[in-house]
Amino acid sequence: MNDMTLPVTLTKKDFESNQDVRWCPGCGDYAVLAQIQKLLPTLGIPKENFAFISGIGCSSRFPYYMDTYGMHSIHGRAPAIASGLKVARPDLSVWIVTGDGDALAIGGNHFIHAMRRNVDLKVILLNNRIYGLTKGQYSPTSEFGKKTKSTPLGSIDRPFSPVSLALGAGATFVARTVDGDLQHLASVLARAAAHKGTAFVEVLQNCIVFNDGAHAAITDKATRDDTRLLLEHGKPLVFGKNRDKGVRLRGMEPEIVALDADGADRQQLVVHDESATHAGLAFFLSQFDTPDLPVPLGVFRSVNAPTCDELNAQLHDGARAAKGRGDLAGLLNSGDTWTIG
Amino acid sequence: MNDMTLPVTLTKKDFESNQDVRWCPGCGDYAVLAQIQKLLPTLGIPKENFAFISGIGCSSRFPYYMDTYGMHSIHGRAPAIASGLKVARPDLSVWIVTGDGDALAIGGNHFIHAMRRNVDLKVILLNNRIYGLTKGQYSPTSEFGKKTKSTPLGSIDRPFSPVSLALGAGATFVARTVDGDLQHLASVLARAAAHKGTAFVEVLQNCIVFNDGAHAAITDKATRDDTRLLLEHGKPLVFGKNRDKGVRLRGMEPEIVALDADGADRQQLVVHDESATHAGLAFFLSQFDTPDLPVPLGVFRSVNAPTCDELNAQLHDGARAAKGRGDLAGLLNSGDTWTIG
Amino acid sequence: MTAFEQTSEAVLENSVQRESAADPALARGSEAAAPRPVEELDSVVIRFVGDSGDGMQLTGSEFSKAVAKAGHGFATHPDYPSEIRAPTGTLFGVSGYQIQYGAREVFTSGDAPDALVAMNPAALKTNLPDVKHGGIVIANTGAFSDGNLAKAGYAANPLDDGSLDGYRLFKIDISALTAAALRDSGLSKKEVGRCKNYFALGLMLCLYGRPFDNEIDEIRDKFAKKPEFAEANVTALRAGHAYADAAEIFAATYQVREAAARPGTYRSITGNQAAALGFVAASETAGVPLFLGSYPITPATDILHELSALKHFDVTTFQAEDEIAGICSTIGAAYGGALGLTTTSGPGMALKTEAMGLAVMLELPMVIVNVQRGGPSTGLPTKIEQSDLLQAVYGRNGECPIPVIAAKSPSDCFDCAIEAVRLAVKYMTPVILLTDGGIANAAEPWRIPDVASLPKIDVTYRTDPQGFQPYARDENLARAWVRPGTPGMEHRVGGLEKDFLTGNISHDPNNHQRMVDVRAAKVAGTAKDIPPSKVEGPAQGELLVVGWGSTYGTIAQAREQAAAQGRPVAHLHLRHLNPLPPDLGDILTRYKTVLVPELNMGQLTKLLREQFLRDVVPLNKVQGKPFKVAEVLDRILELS
Amino acid sequence: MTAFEQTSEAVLENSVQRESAADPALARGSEAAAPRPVEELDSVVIRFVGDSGDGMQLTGSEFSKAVAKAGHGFATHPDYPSEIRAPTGTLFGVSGYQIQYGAREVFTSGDAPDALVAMNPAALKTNLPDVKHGGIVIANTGAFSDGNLAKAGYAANPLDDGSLDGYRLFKIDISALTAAALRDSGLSKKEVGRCKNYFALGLMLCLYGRPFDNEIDEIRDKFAKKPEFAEANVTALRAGHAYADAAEIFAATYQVREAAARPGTYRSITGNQAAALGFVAASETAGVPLFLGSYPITPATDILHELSALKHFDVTTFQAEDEIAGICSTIGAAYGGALGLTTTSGPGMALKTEAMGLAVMLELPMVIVNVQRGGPSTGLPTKIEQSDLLQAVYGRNGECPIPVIAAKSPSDCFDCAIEAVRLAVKYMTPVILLTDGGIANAAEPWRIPDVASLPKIDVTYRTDPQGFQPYARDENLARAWVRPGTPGMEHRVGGLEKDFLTGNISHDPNNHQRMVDVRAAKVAGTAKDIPPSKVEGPAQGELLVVGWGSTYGTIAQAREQAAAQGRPVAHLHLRHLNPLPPDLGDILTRYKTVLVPELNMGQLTKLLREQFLRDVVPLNKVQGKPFKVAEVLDRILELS
Ligand SMILES: Cc1ncc(C[n+]2csc(CCOP(=O)(O)OP(=O)(O)O)c2C)c(N)n1
Ligand SMILES: Cc1ncc(C[n+]2csc(CCOP(=O)(O)OP(=O)(O)O)c2C)c(N)n1
Ligand code: SF4
Ligand code: SF4
Ligand SMILES: [Mg+2]
Ligand SMILES: [Mg+2]
Repeated sequence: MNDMTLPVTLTKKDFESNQDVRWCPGCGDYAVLAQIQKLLPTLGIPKENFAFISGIGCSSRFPYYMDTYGMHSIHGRAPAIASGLKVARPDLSVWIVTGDGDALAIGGNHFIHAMRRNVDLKVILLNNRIYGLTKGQYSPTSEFGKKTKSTPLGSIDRPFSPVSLALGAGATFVARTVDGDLQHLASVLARAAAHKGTAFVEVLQNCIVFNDGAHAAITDKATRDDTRLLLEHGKPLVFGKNRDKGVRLRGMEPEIVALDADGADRQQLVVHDESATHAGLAFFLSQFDTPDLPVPLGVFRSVNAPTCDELNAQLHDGARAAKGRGDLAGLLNSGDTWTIG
Repeated sequence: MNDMTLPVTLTKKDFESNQDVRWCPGCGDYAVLAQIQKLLPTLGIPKENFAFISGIGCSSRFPYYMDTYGMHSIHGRAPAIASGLKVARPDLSVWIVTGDGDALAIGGNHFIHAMRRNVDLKVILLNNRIYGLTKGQYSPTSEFGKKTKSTPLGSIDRPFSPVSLALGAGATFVARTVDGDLQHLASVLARAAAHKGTAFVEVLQNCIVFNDGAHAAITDKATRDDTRLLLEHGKPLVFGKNRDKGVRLRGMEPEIVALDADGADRQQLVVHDESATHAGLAFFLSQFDTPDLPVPLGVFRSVNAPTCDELNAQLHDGARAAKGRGDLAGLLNSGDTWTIG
Repeated sequence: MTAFEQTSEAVLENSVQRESAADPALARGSEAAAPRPVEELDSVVIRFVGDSGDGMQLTGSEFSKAVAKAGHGFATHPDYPSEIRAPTGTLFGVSGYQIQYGAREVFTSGDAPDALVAMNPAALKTNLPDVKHGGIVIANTGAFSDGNLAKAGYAANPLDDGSLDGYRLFKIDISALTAAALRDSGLSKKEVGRCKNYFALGLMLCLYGRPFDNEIDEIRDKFAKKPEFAEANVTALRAGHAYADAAEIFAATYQVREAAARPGTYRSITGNQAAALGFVAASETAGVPLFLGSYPITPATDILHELSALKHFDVTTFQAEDEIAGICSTIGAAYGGALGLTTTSGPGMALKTEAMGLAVMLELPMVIVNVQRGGPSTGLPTKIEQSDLLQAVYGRNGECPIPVIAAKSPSDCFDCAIEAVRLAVKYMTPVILLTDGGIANAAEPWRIPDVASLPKIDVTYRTDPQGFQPYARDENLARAWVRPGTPGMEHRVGGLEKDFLTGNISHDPNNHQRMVDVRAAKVAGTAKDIPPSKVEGPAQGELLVVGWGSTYGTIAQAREQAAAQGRPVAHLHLRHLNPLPPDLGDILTRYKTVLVPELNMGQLTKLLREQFLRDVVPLNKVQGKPFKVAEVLDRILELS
Repeated sequence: MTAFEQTSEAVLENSVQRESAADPALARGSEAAAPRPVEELDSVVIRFVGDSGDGMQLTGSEFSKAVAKAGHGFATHPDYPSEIRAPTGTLFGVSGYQIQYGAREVFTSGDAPDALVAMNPAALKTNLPDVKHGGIVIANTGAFSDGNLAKAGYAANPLDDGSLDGYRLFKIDISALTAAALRDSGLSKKEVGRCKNYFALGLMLCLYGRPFDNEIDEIRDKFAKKPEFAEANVTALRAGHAYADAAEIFAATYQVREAAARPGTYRSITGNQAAALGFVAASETAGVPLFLGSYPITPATDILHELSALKHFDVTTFQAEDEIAGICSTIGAAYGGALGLTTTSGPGMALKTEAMGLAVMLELPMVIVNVQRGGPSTGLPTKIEQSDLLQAVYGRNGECPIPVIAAKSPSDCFDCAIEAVRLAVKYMTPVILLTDGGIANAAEPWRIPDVASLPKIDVTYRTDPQGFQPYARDENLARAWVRPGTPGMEHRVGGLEKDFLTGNISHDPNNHQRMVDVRAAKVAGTAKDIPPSKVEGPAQGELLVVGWGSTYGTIAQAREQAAAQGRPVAHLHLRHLNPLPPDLGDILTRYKTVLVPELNMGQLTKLLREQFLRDVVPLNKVQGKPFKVAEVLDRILELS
C-alpha cells in the first residue's frame, strides 16, 4: 500500500462489480460492502492494487461484489493465501473478508498465525455467530446453550471472543464494530486501512435469516447506550445514555461506577490506551461482555511492529548486499567441484 | 477421572513401558516423563483408566514410554483425537503430550478449540522452541530473528506466547513450568491433574541438540532468581534473589519496584489471583518476558467451568428424562407414516 | 469434448420427441371440448416452481404425502438455489420441487414434467424448457407484473405473446384468488401472500383427483401454535380445490391408476434421513454407542442434524472445528470403544485423507460418509455428481486400502449404513460409504423394516489379557477391539509402521512388507461377505449395464423401457466398489457389450478396465444433474 | 504374502552366491601370503558404519569426494536412525554410509559391501548380514568392550569366537591408535575420540590407493575456525594411512580402474539439492520470482533448507504453519505472479489435496513436490517407497486432473524441477513432481550443465485489457496469467465452477460439462510435449522392463548385467506418469512380456492395465529399501 502511483480519483462506483449481490435482503453484510466500497477510493491507492481474498461462507462471497482483483478461495484458508500473496507482492493492498466459521472454525490456525506474523493484511470478520451459508449451525462464536439445527438441545461449547483470541495470538491492530452503525463502521474500517501490519476488525453482523437479533443486546436502540462502551484513545472508560457510568479497577477486576454530576471520581477510571506497550489493557477490555459489563466497540489495540512482508524484503536486500545478486552459473558451480578431461 | 474404582497402590514402575526411551541423552523430555510417572500412582486412578495421546515430534514419542493406553497419532491432531476419546469415555483420564510445533504450528486450531471447549484433558506442551524431530527448524515459539536450518538469515516471525494464546482461547487452567526444576514441575503437573477441564501446562524444555540453552535466561542458576517470577495464589508479585523486587501497576502497565527492607510498599504490589473471574490478570502476567520483566512460572489461571464431556453426558440424561430411552422401532416408525394392505 | 456435447445434446432432443409422442396431454388435445372426463394415467410428473419465498418445497412435499398415502410409488427431486434467500423474482432465486408418481414402482422423479405450476415469471422462464411439449402449464398471473417480468428478463409477457402455444396453458391469478378467499381472515397482506402455496396445492390435488381431508389435519397440526394461520391455510387449500373443481377451467382431471404397493407401513424418506436411521439401527443392534464427529458441509449436513436430535439413543454428535477434527475425534471415540462415524462431502473428504491413513494403521472400526457433490474444489455444492470414487479407492498416501460401498437410492442409504458398520466392526477397518447430493435430498417412500429383520451385528471387546497381542488377528485378519479401561491390556498404537504382533514401532523391512500385505489381504478379504451379484434381465447376451450409486433408478427404468421395446438387456448395480464382487469378472464375460453410465468422466470404467482388462462403453455426464432415463435408454438402444 | 517373501528371500540368496563368485576378495583368498599386490577392480562397494556420534556420514562423504575427484562414477546411500541422537552403542543408534564407485557409470550404491568398516559391535551386528561372503571386515576392536557387546546383544565377542571366519577380518584398535597418534595434541580424551573417523578414512584411502593430500586441505578449511582440531584430524588421517601402509596388515591394496568419465565440471549432489537448484534455475531462466511455501517434513525438508539460503536470488521461502498453509500461501503467491512451489512428503501431500483442487480450478502455475517415504500414515518416515503414485494421479475430489512427473536419480531431480516448471507455466496448471527418500538423500556425481544449455522457459503476464476474458484460452488451452496490479483487468477467481470465458460463478449444466472437459483436455494435451520414449536395449522382443522414479539405477544395472549374460532385454523408464507418453501403448505391444518393478504394490501396473488393457508382470517391494540389482536381474532372467 505504501508505494503509491500518481493519485487517481476513484469513486464508490469504481469498486462495484457487475455481479448481482446475492445476500438475503436485510443481511448485515450489505452495510459492510457499501462502507468498504466508499472507503477504498479515499485511500489514494490505484484500484488495480487491491486484492480481496475470502474463504467460503455468505460473508466470503464478498470479493465477487468488489470490482478489484479477488479470490473466493476455499473454506478457512484465506489468511494463508493472502499471506502468500502479500509476501510475494508487498505492493498490493490485500484484504481478507471472512466469517466466524471461516476464520475461527476451520480457519482458526491460519487466523492466529496471520495475527502472529503481522503480515500487512486487513482482516474483516463478519461475525453473525452462526454458519449462514450452510443454513444455521452454531459457530465458535455462538453463545453457550444456543439451539441450532445441529444443537437442538442447546450447544455445550463456550464461545471464542474473536478479539481476545486475536490479542492472545499477538495481533498489532484489533478493533470491533457493528454493521448497523455506519459511521462507527466506516471510522473503524478507515483505521484498519491505515494500520501497517495485520489489522483485525470484528464486525458484529446480523444474519436476519438464521440468527436474527444475535447482537440485539448492543444494537437495540433502547438499551444500547448502556450496553456499549465506545473506546477512545486516551479517554477514560465512560458509557451510558447520559455518559454517567464508568469503569474502574478493583485489583485487576473491572468495576462499574456511577459518575456524579460533577464527575469528580472520573480520576479513578481506567483510561484507554490503544498503543500501550503491554497488551494487558486491550485484553482486559476484550473480556467485557453483557450483562455484567458493557461491550467495547472501537479500537482495542494499535501498535507498530515491522511487518512480515517488509522484513522478508529486507532479508532479500540484506542477502544481496552481502553476496551480490545471485548468479546462476555461480550457484550451480558452487560447493565441491572437480573437473575431468 | 471422577468415578474411581477401589484404590489401587501403584508405583512409578507400573507406568514404565518396556520400550527403550529414545530421546537424546540430556534431553529435557526425560524429566517430564519421570515426573509424570511419579505423579500418576498418587492420583488414585486405576492404571488402565489413563490414556496418553500425542501427535508427532520428539515430545510426542511420550506415550510409548508410558505403560498405559496410548496413541502416537498424527502431527497436530492429538487434541481432536483426545477430545473425541474423552467425550466418548468420560470415565478415562486423558492426557495429551505435545510440542511447540505439534500443538502450535500444525495443531494450532485443535489446540485453541480444546481450550475453548474445556474438555477435561491434561495438555502438556514441551516447549523447546524448535522442531526437534525434523532436526532443527524454527517453531512458532522461536524467538524473533532466530537462525535455524530453515532461517539461515534469522526468522522474521514473532513468536506465540503459548500461555497468552491459551488464555485468549478461553482456557480454564493455564500454567507454566520448566524441565530443570523438578519440584516445581511436579507441583504444577499435580495441579493440572487436579483440575477439572482442559488443563494446559507449558513446560519450558531444553533441546540439547538443536536449541540448547533456549531457556537459559530463566534456568541459569546465576541469574534465574532475578528473571523468574514464581506465582503464588493470593500473594503479591515478588521476585529476586533476595525477594527484593516487586511488580506494581502504573495504569495498566506493569512496573518493577525495589522493596525496601521493611517491605512497606508491598501494599501497592499486584496480588496474584488464579481464580479471578476476569481473565485480565492472567493475561497481563502472560505478557511478561525478559529482559524487561521476569518470566512468571506457576499457575496463571485456574477457574471452574462445566466440562464439555460432563455437559454432553447431561444432554443425554436430559433427553432420556424427557423422551425416555430411545426405542429403535419407534424411531423408524416416527414421522408421517402410512400403511398399505 | 465438443463431440461429446453434441451427442448428449442429441440424446436430449430425441428423448424429448419420443416422450412427448407418448404424452397423454397431447393425445388429449382434440377432445378438449368434451364434458370433463377423467384421464387414467400410469404415471405423472409434476413440478412446482416459484420464488424461494413461495413455499414450493412445502407444496411439493405435501403433494407427495397425499399421493403416497394412496399407495403410489413416487420419487421426488427438490432443487433450490445455493443462495440462502435470493432476492424475490430473480432467476437464480427460483426454487423447485418435482415429483413423479405412478401405479407401479417409480424409480426417478422423471425426465420432463407433464405439468408445471409456475408461481412467477422467473420460475416459468427457468423451467419451461424442461416441460413436455403440450404439457400443462399453470401460471400465477398475479405475479406476472412488469417488475417481475423484467427481473426474469422477459421483454413481453409470455402468457400473452403466444410463446406458450405449444403447451396447455392455464392462467390463474393465484395471488388474487387466495387474497379473496382470505378477505375476512384478518391476516396482513404479507401473511395472506404466504398462503398462496396452499391454494396451489388444493388446486393440484383436485386436478389429480386426490382428497384433501388428510391435508387439512396436516395443516392443523403443523400450525397448531398459530391456529389463525392454520385456518387461513385450510381456507386457501379449500379455495384452490373448489376453484379447480369449477368444470369450466380444466378440460379434464387426471387419475393415476391405484398402485398395488407391497403391504406394509411406509414413510417418505430422504437419503440423509435414511443414513442417519441406519447408523442408529446399527448402533442399537450392535449394542455399541454411536459417535458422530462432523463439520457441516452441503449436502451432508442433514445427517448431523438428524443424529443431533437423537441424544435419547446412545448417540453423541460432536460438531468439530473442521473436517480433520471431525474424523480425528471419531478416531478417538473409536479407540474408546464407540462406533465411529464421520460425515462430509468432497472437499471435506480431501481434508480427511491423512487421518484416514491413521485409521487404517490403527485398524479401528469407523465409517466415513461422503455425500458427493459437484467438483472439483468447491465446484457445484448443491448439485449431484459421482466423481469422488477414485479418491475413495486410491486417494491416500502409501498403500492404504479401505473398503468402499455406495448407496443406490434414498432408502438404500439405510441398508448401506448398516452394511458399512457391519464391515467396519467385523474387519476392524474404516469403511467409506458414498452417497450423493441427489439421493441425499430426494425423497421416496420407504417400507419401514421390522427391527427383528435387521442384520445382526455382533461386537465383543476383548477383555482377556491372557496372551493378548494388540495386532494379533482372527480368521478375518481383524485385530481385537480393546477399550481403554480394560485392566492388564494397556498398549500403545500409532501411525508409524508397527510390529506384526505387538504393535510396537518396527522398522524391520520384512515386517513392513508383511503389514502392508496383511492390511491389503484384510480388505480384499471383505469380498467374501459380498452376496452373489443380482443381475436384472438376461443372464447373458448382448448388453450388460453396470452402474453404481444414485444412477440406479434411471438405469432400472431405462432397462424396463428397453425391455418394453423388445430389447431385453441386463442391469447390474454395484454396492461394493472396493473390493469389487468376486463374481463380477465372470459376469462381465457373459455379455458382448458392457455399458457403464456414471455421473463422472469414467471412474468405475477405470476400475473395471484395470481389474478385468475388459473394455467397456462409458456413458458419462457431469452437469450437476442426474441422467435422464432417455439418455441411458438411447445408449442402450444404440448398443443392443 | 508369505509366497512373496519366499521368492524375495530366494532372490537374495541367489544374488549373494552369484556375486560372491565374482568377488575379488574371495578369488584372492589363496595368495594372501604373497608380497602385497595391487588388485585392479572394476568397481567396489564400501560401507562405513558406527554410532550416530562416530561421524560415519562425514567419513563416507569425504571418501566419496576423494574417489569422485579421480573421475570415478559413484553412488551413495546414507542410512541413519530416525532417532535424533540415539544412545551410544545401541543397535538402533547405528548410522551407516555406503558407496559404490567404479570405472564405468555407477547406477546404485551396490547390493552388498565388498568391505565393511565397523566402529562398534552394534554396527557390526546390524550390518554384517549384508556383507559379501569373504568380504573385508575392518573392526575397531577398541569399541568391543563388554558393555558395548552387551548393548549389541552379543553373548561372546564375534571377533574372537570364529563367527567371522567367512570374512576377511581385520581387527584394528582404531580408538587406541588414534589416541596414540594424538598423545601430544593437547586435546581432551573426548575430543581425541572424535578424530577416530579420520583415522578410519586415512586407512581406507590407503587401502583403496587414493592420495590424501586433497583431504588435508579439506580438513584445514572445514576446521578453519578451530586449527587445533584441524591438525589433530590431519594427524589422525595420516596415522590411519600410514598404518594401512604397513605392509604386514593388509595382504593387498585395491585399485579401481581409472574411469573415462565425460569431460566437464562435476559436483556431488543429492536429489533434494538438485531439485532446489533446478527450481532456482527455472526461476532465473523464466525471469519469474520463486516462492516456496512449505512445512518441514522428512525427507523433503532439505529442499526448504537449500532454498532458504538463496535469498540473494529471487527466492522467497515461507515456512508455513502447516502443509495446508504451505500450498495455500503458494497459491496466493502464484496468483500474485510468482512461480509457486510447495514441497512435502506423503502425509503432507494428503493434507494438500483440497487446496490442489482449488489450484486446478484457478489454473495457476505451481509445482507440488512429494518426496515419497514409507506409508501409509506416518509409516516409515526415513525410508524409501514409491507408494504415492495413485494418490498423485487420482487423490482429489471431483474430476481434478494434474500432470505428474517423477525423477529417476539425484541429478535428474534438477532436470525434472525445470520440466515441472515448464509444464506449469506453459499450461497454467499445478504439476506434481514425485521423488523419494532414496534419491532425495543419496549423492551421485553431477556434471554441471552450462547455463546457456538449460531449457528456455518463457513467461509473459497478460497486460492488455482489450477483450480480456479471465478464462479465455490459448492453443494449449492455457488461460492468461494476469498479475494483480495490472490496470483495467480486475477480475475474480475461485473454487466454485466458473463460466467458460468470464470466470464468473456458473451453475449452468453444460458449462460445467464443458469446464470439466476442457480441464481434462488441457492436462491430456501436455502429452504433446513428451519427447519420444527412449528405450534402452532391443526395440522389440521378449521382455520390456518399465520403471519410474528411483528404481532407474537398479533396473539399468540389472539390464546391463542381463545383457552381459546374453539376455538382451529392453528398459523404458517413465518420467511422465500423467499423462503417459503417447507412444507408450505402441511400445508395449512390441514385447512379449512387460515387467514393472515398483517400490509399492503395483501402482504403475494399475495405470498401465487400465490405460492399455495390457497385462504386465509386477515386481513389488515395500520394505523401506531399494531393490537390489539382483532382485530385478533374477526376475529378468526368469522372464527372458
Ligand atoms: C472444506 C469445507 N468444509 C465445509 C464447507 C461448508 N461450509 C461452507 S461455509 C461454512 C460456514 C460458514 O460460516 P461463516 O464463516 O460464519 O460464514 P457465514 O455464512 O455465516 O457468513 C461451511 C461449514 C465447505 N464449503 N468446505
Ligand atoms: C503432516 C506432517 N507434517 C510434518 C511432519 C514432520 N514433523 C514431524 S514432528 C515435526 C515438528 C516437531 O516439532 P515439535 O512439535 O516442537 O516437537 P519436538 O520434536 O520439538 O519435541 C514435524 C514438522 C509430519 N510428521 N507430519
Ligand atoms: S443467511 Fe444470513 S448471513 Fe447469509 S446472506 Fe442470509 S442473512 Fe446474510
Ligand atoms: S532432538 Fe532435542 S527434543 Fe529431540 S530428543 Fe534430542 S534433545 Fe530432545
Ligand atoms: Mg457466520
Ligand atoms: Mg519443539
